[in-house]
Amino acid sequence: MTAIATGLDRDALAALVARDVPAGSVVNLGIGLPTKVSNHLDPATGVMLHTENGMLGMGPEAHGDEVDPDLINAGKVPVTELPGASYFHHADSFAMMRGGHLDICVLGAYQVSATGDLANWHTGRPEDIPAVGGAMDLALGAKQTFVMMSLFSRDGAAKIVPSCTYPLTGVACVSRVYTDLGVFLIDEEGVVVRELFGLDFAQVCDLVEVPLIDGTHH
Amino acid sequence: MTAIATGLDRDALAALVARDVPAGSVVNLGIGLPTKVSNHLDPATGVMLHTENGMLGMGPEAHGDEVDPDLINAGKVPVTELPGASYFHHADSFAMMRGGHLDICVLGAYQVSATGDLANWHTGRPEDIPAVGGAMDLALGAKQTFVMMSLFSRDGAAKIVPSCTYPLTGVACVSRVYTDLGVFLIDEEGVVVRELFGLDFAQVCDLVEVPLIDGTHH
Amino acid sequence: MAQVFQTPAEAVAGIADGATVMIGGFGSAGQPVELIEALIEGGASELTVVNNNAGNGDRGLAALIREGRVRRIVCSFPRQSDSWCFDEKYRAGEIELELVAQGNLAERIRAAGAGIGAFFTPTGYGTPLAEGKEVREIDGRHYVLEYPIRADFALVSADVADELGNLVYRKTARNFGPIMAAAATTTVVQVRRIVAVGGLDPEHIVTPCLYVNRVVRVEARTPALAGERQ
Amino acid sequence: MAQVFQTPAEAVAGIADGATVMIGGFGSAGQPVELIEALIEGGASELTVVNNNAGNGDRGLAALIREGRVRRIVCSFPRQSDSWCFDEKYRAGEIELELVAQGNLAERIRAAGAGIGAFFTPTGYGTPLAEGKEVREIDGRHYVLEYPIRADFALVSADVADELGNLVYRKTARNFGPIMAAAATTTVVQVRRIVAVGGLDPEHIVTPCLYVNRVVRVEARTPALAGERQ
Repeated sequence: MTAIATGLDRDALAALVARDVPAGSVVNLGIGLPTKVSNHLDPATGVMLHTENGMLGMGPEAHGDEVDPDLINAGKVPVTELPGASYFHHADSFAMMRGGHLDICVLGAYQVSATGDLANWHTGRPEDIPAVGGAMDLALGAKQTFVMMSLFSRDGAAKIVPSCTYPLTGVACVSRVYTDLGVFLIDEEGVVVRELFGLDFAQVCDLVEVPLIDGTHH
Repeated sequence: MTAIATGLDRDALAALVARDVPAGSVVNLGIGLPTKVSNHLDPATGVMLHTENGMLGMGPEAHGDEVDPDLINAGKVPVTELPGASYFHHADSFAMMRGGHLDICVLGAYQVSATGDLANWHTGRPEDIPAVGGAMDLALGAKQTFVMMSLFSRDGAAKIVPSCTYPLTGVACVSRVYTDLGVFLIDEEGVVVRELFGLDFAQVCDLVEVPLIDGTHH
Repeated sequence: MAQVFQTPAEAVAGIADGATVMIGGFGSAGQPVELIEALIEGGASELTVVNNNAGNGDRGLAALIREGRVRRIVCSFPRQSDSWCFDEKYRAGEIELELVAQGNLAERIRAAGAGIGAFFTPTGYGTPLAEGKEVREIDGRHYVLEYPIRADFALVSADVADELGNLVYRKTARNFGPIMAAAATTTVVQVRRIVAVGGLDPEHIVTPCLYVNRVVRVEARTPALAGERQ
Repeated sequence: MAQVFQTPAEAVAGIADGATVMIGGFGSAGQPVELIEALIEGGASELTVVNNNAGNGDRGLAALIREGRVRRIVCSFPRQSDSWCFDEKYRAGEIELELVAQGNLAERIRAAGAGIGAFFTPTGYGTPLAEGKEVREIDGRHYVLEYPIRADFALVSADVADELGNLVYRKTARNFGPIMAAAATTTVVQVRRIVAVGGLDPEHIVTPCLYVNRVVRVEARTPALAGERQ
C-alpha cells in the first residue's frame, strides 16, 4: 500500500501537521520526521518550539557562522535562538513536559494502538541497543501527542494496530496519527478517520486491523 | 537557676556560637535569638548566610536608604546583599536545606531531648495559633543543627529533657545545645557537657533529668 | 504565552467563588497587592488561598481575609506580629487552616507544576504535621508522603515581563513566584515594567512565558506599603 | 564554596576506582571534555558514569569508555550515530547499561540534590522501563516510584565562575550541570573564565556556590571539538 502514488510525501505531511498547530502553541518536535514540521510553521502564528535540552523559543537550524556548539537541539544539530527565547536546566525542561505545559508534541512511531498506546523507542530485537531519550516524557506529558509515520511498514504491515507488539513508550497517550495515507483521531469512541489520501474508507478498513469510524464527511 | 549571675548573657552566647562556626561554612540563622550570631561572625572567615526566602550571601540588617522592600530575611526584616550573593526561588531554597547543603543551622527551642529531638514551633496550647515556617526543614536538613536557648524555662523547668512534651519539630536532629549555663553535645553516646558557666557538673546533673557525660575536662 | 491587560481588574477576571488561588510573596515581598485588591473588588468568596503567610497589616492578603472571602488557607506561618486580620477570623472559627512546613509547601507546589504525583520528604517526619500520613524508611532515613498542591489561579508579582510573558524577579521578592506560576491553570502576573519581546536576556529569564497567561503593569509600589511592613 | 585549581588533573584528584561519577552535557554541549581527559590520565577504573548519552566520537566520555574505565553507565540515549566506542563495549558485554527515560534521569538527579527520598512519576508507566517497579494510581493517573541518583563526583562544564564557585552557563550547554552539581558529594567544574567575587550579578547566578567544590579554568574549546559533533 505504501506504493500508492497519491499518498502524501514527507514534506506534504509535515505541512499538514503544521497547519493543524494552533497559533501561539508551545510545541516540541521529536527527532527525525517531526523535525520537518518546523519548516512549515508560519512565524507570524507565534508558535514557540521547545527543545528537551533546555530551551523554549528555538529557531531554525544554524548554518555557517551561526553554528554555536553551545546551542543545539534534541537531535544535537546546531540551531538558532528566536527573540523571546529562554534557557533552563534539564529538570526544569522535563518538568515542563511532565507538568502538561506543552500544547503539542509530534513524534515518530513504530506502532500506535487503537487506544493510543505508542511504541517508538525500541525494536525489542536483542541485537539492537535500546535508547529512549525524552520520548516517554514527551509522549505522556504534552496536552496532545501527534504521531507522524507511514501507515504501513516496509513489509506491508499496518502500523495502527489493535495492540502494540513493540515495547511501549506510553499508554493511551496518542491523540492523532498523521500518515501518508490518512489522518486518524484517537478519542474515547475509538479511531476516527478524519481524511484519506489515495484510498477510500472501505479500503482502509480492509487494510487496518482496528475498527475505524468514518469521519471523512464532516 | 536562670538567675545565676555568672551565666552567659544573650550576646556572649551568640559570640560563643559564632566562634564555633568553621571558616567558609554555609549557615542559616533562625529568627529570634540565633539572628544575633551574625553580629559576631568575622567577615574575614568567609561564612555565608542562607535565608530561607531565597538568598545565599545575606548581609547585615539594612538601615535608612539601604532599606529595600524586595530584600528581606526570614524574619521579614530588611537586609543587605554581600558580594557573591545569589537569589533563587523557594523550592530551590528548601532543596538546599533538605538536600544537606547547609553546614549549620542555628535555631531557638522550647525543648531538646536526650536523643536530639527538637520542639520549637508550637506550644501545643489550644488557644495558640500554630506556625511552623521553615523550622522543620532547617532542623533536619542542615548537616549540623545547633540550638540556642536558656537552659531553664521561666518556671524553672530544664529544657533539656528525656523526651519532649511539646509538639516535635524534628526527630534526632540536634547535635549541639548552647545555653546560658553550658554547652551540650548530643551524639550516639548520649549528652556530653562540653563546658559550663556558673555551675559545676554535679550541679547540672542534679538539675537536668537527662543522664549527662562529663566532657568539661577535655 | 501571555496576554497583556490594562487593569488589574481585567487581569483577575473569571476567578469564581470557591476557587483555589495561589498568592505569591513572603510577607510583603513579592505580594501582588494590586491583583489581590482587584480580586476583592471582583467579589469572589469561599476561596482557598495558598500563601506562605496569612496576611500582614491591613492590605493585600490581610484585607482579603478581613473581608471574609477566604474559607480556607494553606500556609506555613500564619501567626505574625501583624497578622491580626487572620488571627481574628481564626479565633472566631471563620477560617480553616492547613498548616504545611514551608519546604513541603514549596515542594508540593513545585510537584504540581512538574507533574509529580507524590513524593517522600523527610520534613515533618515524627511531628504532628505528619499525623495520618503515609511514612516509609528509605536507605535508613524516614520520610512522609506528600501530594501536589494545584490551583485554579496563581497571582504573582514579578519585576519585568516581556510581551510574551517571560519574567524576571527582583531579589528576595522572587520567592514563590516561579513555582506558583507553574502550578496553576491560569497564572496572572503584575509587573513594574513590560518590555518588548527580545528585551530580556534569554539566559536571565526565571519564568519562561509558557507558564504565564495574563500580565498587567502596575505602578511601582507605594512607599506606604514598605512603611506598613513590620 | 569552591577552591580554584590550576589544572584539570588537580581538580579531579581523588576519584577512586569504583566511584560513581556524574558527567554533565547533552551530546557534546556542556560536556567537560578536559576534566574527563584528566580523569582518564588519573587512571580510575570500574567507574559508574551518569550522563545523558554514552559518548560521542572519540573524545571525552567516548574515550573514557574506550579505555575500559566504565563498568556501568546510567543514561537515556546511548545509541547515536557516533557512539561507536560505547557500541563496541556494549556488544562485547564489557559495559553494563541502566537505561532511564530522560525526564526520570533528570528528576532522579534533582531528587538526590533536593533531599527527596523517592517520587511518583508518570513517565515510563506501562513500559518495559517500569518493570519490577512500584506503581500507584493517584487521582486517576498512573505513576511509577523512582529513587534518587547520587554520585561521589560530578564533573560539570560551565561558562563563567566567580572565585567562590557561583556559576553561569551558556545556552543549551546548561542542561544537566545545575542538577548534577547538587547531587554529588564533590562537584568539580571547568569554566572558560573565572571572575572576582561580585563579578556575577546575583540575579543571574544559576548554580549558587554552595554546590561547587572545585573550579578550574580551561582554554576555550577547540574548534576541532565542534567539528567532531554529528
